[in-house]
Amino acid sequence: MKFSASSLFANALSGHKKWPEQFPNKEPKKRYDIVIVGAGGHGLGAAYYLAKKYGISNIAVIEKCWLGGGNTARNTTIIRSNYLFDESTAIYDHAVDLWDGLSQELNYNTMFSKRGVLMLAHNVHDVQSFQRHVHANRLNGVDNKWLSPQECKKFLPILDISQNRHYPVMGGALQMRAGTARHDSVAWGYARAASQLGVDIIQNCAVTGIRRSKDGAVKGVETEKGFIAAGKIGVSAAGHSSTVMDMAGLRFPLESYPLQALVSEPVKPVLNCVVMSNAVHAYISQSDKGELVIGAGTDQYTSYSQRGALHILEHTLMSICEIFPIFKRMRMLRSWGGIVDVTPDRSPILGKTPIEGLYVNCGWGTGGFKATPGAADLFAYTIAHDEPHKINAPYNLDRFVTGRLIDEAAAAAVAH
Amino acid sequence: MLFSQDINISEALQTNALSMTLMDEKTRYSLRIKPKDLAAFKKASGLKLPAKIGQSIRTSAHSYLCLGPDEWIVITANENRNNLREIFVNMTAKFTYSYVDVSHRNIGFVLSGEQVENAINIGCPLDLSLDTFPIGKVTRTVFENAPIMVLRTGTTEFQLECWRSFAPYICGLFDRFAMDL
Amino acid sequence: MANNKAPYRTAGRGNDGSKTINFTFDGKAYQGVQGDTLASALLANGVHLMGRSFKYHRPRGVLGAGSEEPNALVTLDRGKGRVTPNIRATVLEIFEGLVTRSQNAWPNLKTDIGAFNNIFSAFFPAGFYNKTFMWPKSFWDKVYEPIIRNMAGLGPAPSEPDADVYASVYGHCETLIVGAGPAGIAAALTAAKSGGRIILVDENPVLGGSLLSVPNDKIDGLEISKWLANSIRTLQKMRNVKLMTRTTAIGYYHDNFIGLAERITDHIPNITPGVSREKLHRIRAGKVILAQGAIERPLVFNGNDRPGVMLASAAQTFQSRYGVAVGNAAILFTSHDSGYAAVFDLADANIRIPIVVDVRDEIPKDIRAQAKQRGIEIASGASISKTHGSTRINGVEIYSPSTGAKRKVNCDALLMCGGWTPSLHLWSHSKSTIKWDDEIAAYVPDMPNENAVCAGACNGDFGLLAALKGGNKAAGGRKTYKVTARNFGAGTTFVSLPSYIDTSKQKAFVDFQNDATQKDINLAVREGFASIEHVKRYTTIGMATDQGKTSNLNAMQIASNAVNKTVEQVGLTTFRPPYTPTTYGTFAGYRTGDLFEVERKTPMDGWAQEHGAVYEPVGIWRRARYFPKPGEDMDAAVARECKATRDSLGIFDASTLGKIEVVGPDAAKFMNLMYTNPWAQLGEGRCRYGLMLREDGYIYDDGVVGRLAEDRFHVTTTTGGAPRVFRHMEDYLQTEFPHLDVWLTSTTEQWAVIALNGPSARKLIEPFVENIDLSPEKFPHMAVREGTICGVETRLFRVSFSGELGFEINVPAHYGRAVWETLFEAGKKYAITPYGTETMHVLRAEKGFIIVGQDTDGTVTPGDAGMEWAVSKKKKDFVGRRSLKRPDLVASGRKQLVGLLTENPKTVLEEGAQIVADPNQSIPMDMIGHVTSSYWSESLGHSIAMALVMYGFDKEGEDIYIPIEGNTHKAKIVSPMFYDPKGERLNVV
Amino acid sequence: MFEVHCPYCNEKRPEIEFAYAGEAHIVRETKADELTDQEWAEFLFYRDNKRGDHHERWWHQHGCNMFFNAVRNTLTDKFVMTYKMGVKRPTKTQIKAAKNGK
Repeated sequence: MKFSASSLFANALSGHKKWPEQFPNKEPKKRYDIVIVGAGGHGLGAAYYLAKKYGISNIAVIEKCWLGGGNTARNTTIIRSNYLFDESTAIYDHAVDLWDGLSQELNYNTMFSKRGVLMLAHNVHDVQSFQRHVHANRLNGVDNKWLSPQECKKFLPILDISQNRHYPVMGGALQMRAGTARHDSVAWGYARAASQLGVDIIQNCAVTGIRRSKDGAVKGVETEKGFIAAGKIGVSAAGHSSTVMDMAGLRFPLESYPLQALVSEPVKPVLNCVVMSNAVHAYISQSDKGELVIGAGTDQYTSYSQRGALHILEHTLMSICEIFPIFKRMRMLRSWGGIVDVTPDRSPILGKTPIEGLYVNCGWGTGGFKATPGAADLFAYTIAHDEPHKINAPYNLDRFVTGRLIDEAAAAAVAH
Repeated sequence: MLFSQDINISEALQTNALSMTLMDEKTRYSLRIKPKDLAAFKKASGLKLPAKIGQSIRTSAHSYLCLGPDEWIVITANENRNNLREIFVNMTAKFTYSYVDVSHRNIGFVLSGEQVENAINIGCPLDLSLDTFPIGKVTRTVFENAPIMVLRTGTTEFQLECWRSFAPYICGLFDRFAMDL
Repeated sequence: MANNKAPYRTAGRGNDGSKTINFTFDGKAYQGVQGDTLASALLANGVHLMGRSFKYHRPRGVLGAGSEEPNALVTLDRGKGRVTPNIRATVLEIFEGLVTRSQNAWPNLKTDIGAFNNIFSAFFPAGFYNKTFMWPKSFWDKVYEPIIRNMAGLGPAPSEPDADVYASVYGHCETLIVGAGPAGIAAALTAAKSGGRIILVDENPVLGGSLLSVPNDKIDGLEISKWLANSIRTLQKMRNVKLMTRTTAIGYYHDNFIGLAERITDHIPNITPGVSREKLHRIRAGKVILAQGAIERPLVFNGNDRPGVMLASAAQTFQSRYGVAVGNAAILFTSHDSGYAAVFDLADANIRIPIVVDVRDEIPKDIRAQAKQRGIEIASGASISKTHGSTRINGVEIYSPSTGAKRKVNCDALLMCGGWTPSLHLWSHSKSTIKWDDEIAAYVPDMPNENAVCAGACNGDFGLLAALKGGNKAAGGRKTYKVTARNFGAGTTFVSLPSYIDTSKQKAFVDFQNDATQKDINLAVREGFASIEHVKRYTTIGMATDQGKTSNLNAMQIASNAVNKTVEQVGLTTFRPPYTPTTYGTFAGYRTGDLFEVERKTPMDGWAQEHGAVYEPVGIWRRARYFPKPGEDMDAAVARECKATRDSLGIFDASTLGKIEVVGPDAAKFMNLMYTNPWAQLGEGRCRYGLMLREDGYIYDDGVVGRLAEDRFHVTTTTGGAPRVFRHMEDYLQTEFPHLDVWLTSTTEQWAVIALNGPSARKLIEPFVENIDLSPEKFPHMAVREGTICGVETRLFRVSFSGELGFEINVPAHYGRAVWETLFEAGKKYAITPYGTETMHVLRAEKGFIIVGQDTDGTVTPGDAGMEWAVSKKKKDFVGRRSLKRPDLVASGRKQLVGLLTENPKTVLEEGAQIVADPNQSIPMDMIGHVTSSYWSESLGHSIAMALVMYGFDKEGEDIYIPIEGNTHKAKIVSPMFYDPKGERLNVV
Repeated sequence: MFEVHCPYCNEKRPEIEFAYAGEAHIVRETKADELTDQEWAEFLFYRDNKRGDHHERWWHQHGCNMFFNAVRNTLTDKFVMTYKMGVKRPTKTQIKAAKNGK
């Protein structure tokens, strides 16, 4: 059933009893053309684009828990593409292009809200670094504008721009086409659209092994529900990517860290954009429900426990209070932890692996959500063509050997 | 030349519940000696270096604080400075070791009063009860965002040292604590 | 019976009826008594309508009597900077002059326009927003989302900086007991005897928990109130016991680390300025006893949300503890024996109980007898199919499924009891496991992950005796208690209560605040959201400010019924900290404002401030950026400072540079491994510029290194880099090179560093220096000597970061300012000029010296920076050496550091501006580099810039373009050595 | 904030005194010239990222200043054992023994 005003109206009159399942939970078939491991936004999206663009619908998306329950469900939903390097801009801006229209494409409102992302500069080095971004973005055709402190204040009236503070606002970079989306809806929308195209979504079915033929190519996956044969396997397992690659005998340049996020109680609208501050280590937005959504820093050690530490929350909230003293009286309602997989250059690995038929999309660190449609589309391309698209070609494993890293963080090196 | 630590301790920190005083100019040396050489070094130098991390020894002349497996701080009054340095220079021929003058790196405080444990615990996560942190125990640790060194000198008295630029922050935290008393 | 003005006031155990408190709600004045919450005080005045729900704006009254409350949320106004939204009326202690307002209603609570949502609620079922607002596309940004956002939120957002301050502290104990009800108190009494440190915390203002709400029966022969008072007195007397009220255990973290949020001033009428409002206690406990009790479960039926409908236990608490009758005629709707205890108490307080509706067919005999004794009618095997009333319930429709009979009974309160849910929040935070208990139809603790144990109701052990015994046992005791109290009894769970009305037409609320109903859950399941986490997210159940304390278990049971699975198969959503909403201020504690972060200042910082310095933050240091004279802007000040330095003499505070003393016989070997340069041949008393790489081959840090003795190096680092360089060195020394006899000591703060630059530098210091021969022959450029200056010992470096004759005078930090002032006074005859980091940057750029982190970032190799000369070709190993040979690091086309001269000499390029070869290319343009440093050079009379450009070294003399918005600048690639390329000025005599 | 047993101080100390220093027992080849680019990349960047018992380094930065090794379970975050730098990588048997309290 297509979602529309009239279908909603008709269903309202009939007690909402006729809505079909959005994404039937299937039992696995014996064999698929392609198995995607991990039913987050990236994995479901890849299945959708494979079916939609390449007509391959004999696909299973296999999920250890419930679909959309990993980092898709745990992030702070920020979307932006104002990166420095051409490679980064290309991949994230491709995603933003797809975000813009995704609701219509999927017939599912993903609530992409272009309310702007404002990155605050608090010292001379920030100013230099952000202006470098602004210039590079402009020449790459990505919107990102430098604002003076007064312009920042005009855009975001609750900002305190007095200069006698420990971290004065010395300006900001504003990307207006950036913003947030409703994270759950992205997973559900892709799941529904992929299901409608014949993709099987198999939840509560952990992958326990990757079976390979004598010549080394993949044959399929071992799962809790038995062996599932597949000609190609795409791994899109976020924090658990190392574990899955290990099943194929591959060691990877990845480490998985705990990352926490939190929301406040809902209050009336007060924050009209996403605000990020690297110097103070804070990022914050307000959801359509009225909750302040805040991302915390990672814990220092690797972990799969999804249990972050109290002192990380303390630091995060004192940082928020430093930027927005008016929020000191706000109350934290809920905090939770996720697992982020991080590469040495904090850019993703999206492409082929040394094993024939095995493809990987991992290492997004804290940037995975914003890339969802772009990464999914490029992953589908790579699996379908058995070679990367030119946008994701630089995001190969080989870069760690050659040294051709895409290191945004290093480029923003802290100075002097 | 004018010696200035550039620190003011507020009146709020001069009560019976919590009193904070600034230590005057001291000589401090950081010593690094291989554990296997310790006994011989002590004998040759006459310095009373404790062997175990966390221990301190106070003699009439010096305070000896063991901070790491091969690391000590010796604190002494300025009048002993030259004698101490002479000992170090003399030991150079006999031992492979390191001594570095860190006299001005640190600012020292004496904190005392019935609230002293609570005061330090506003920023320091260590258990400072007498059982786990007896008199004479010393350690580096943290005080919120500042690295510090804590030495217990009495039931309700501690010596606290930090790098000089961290001192105003630490005093500020104690100041805020005093307002809650 | 003190307060005659409040019509529903009776005698309560937990308040002081003799003291009247005046307060307002929505502008209207009321009176309560000391000990009241806002909820109990309003109820005493007959006010049930306290709030509006989130989505449909339905009128709501209190559901509970404690922190689980989802409905009665108000805004507390304590003046400017002290307006707090979303306060639960059931935990807000009233005080004289309290001002409160309802929220999420307009124009007022009684007549709320937003309630039209309720009328059209059929069009806004769970998840409706996924299905609509998509057409036309442009309407989302312009129309739909703004409307949705305008309806967001409950209470008002803060608009003023918080007027309060907060505190934080660490603490330790052997036993932490959470919850001071019967189990917690029994545990504390027992544990206290062990002698270890005991902390007993409770979120309420008074200790006692359920003991305050139940009838005054007897424990060990004493009335409960007396037993409680005695117990508290005993605990108060014990030095090892700390009792904490108004303190919520908010989260349970690794290794028995518990966060406690203490509310200190919220109940006090007059706040002393400077006293903390709330305090975060970060407690490390040896053992944790969780005695958090249980929360009564509402029943899910049509119309279960009208004001006046509440949990039976809440009515009992209002009656016994607060002395407030929740109505004149209260009906009980129950599926559990414990509900009877509440109505019996109410009946005993002369409240009329028109009827008890019990869903069960079988009701225990003793309960029937007790009801009969009180003249209470019981309708068993019956249900409530409707409730009547608008802003207050005025009757119910009782439905008998066996006969189909319906009858209306009037009432002004409806109590509901659907069994009990043990509070497993903290237990679950600790990653301890839970298991389903069919008998009580709830989850109970299973395997601990920390040294923790649950006691009493939160362990599934209900009733007073079980709680006391459980608490005692948890603390290692074996005591038995004699208790005369009603049996707690048992109950049944009804997932779907009998009704003749189609469920799709019912308004049977599961999550009251978020207006999520039974039919929403069914819809979610129908649409394929089978996992309980999906149901939660789709319906938003459990995501309101109460975090599902009263709704999660009902939701899970309804969902499991809908998908035809056991509740265990459906699972439970994860409990997330904090237990109740906690202010950001509490988490920040003392660390706000000036105490947010350390601001490191140099010994000469005060002098700079007195001389009008403008500062900039560098790392966590603050450094003087420039010293403007009256009327000067930064450009003018910097031009003057540069000129003065080149003309005669500038003085600069370089104290923030990191310093590490590297000592030991293997010091040179170690330096050889850590830096790219060769160190073995560096003579004593000589200096060298050192370049440090990461293992991946990129530039990490740099600085001048002086060799003081064969076995002693004085290493300097960048200001921000000092901590990471120290760690980097210690890491390699301890992990990779432990065989080397060398030790590292940080001496950053031991030395104040005064940099003197300019032709007059030597002349200035000569009179003050002893034991050092300053003649150019004896003390050449790049040399270091130890001696005294102004009578203070010094490490005197002859180095220059400006291209002028320069000295860096290291003196013990606490003499820094005095030496500086002495030199400054004496320097007046040379027109000595203080300068800051900005001038320092210009002077070095004129010489083509790099700043690590500005002209290089983490992607630049020594080769890229034109510093191959600093990389030893002979050394077999140093950190980063192998990586420099990686294919991409030796590939052509890397960006290389060059100088730029703009076509228009007056144009100062923007740092960070991008460089292109073809200015006419359309966007996206091919960027070949960027400007790293750019300044006006007063000495040269034109602008200068440094840039990283692809093939830069080969392009010297070529033109490149810098497109700035609306303008494109042309520049020529040149050597970055702009000023005095031969370095003659270093040797001014 | 968990507690870490420092094998030098021989005490449990709060996590914030320590800095995590990455996976342990990654040997830095002194004759790095003989390694292929791939081998060097594996030394630099490739990690076990173990789910379960993980060998890792910690630095008691705000304590005794020593680096040491640890086995920590990354599923529970619980330390199994810590040991001084230079001590051999513990065997599975030793790890098991440590889990059972020696």
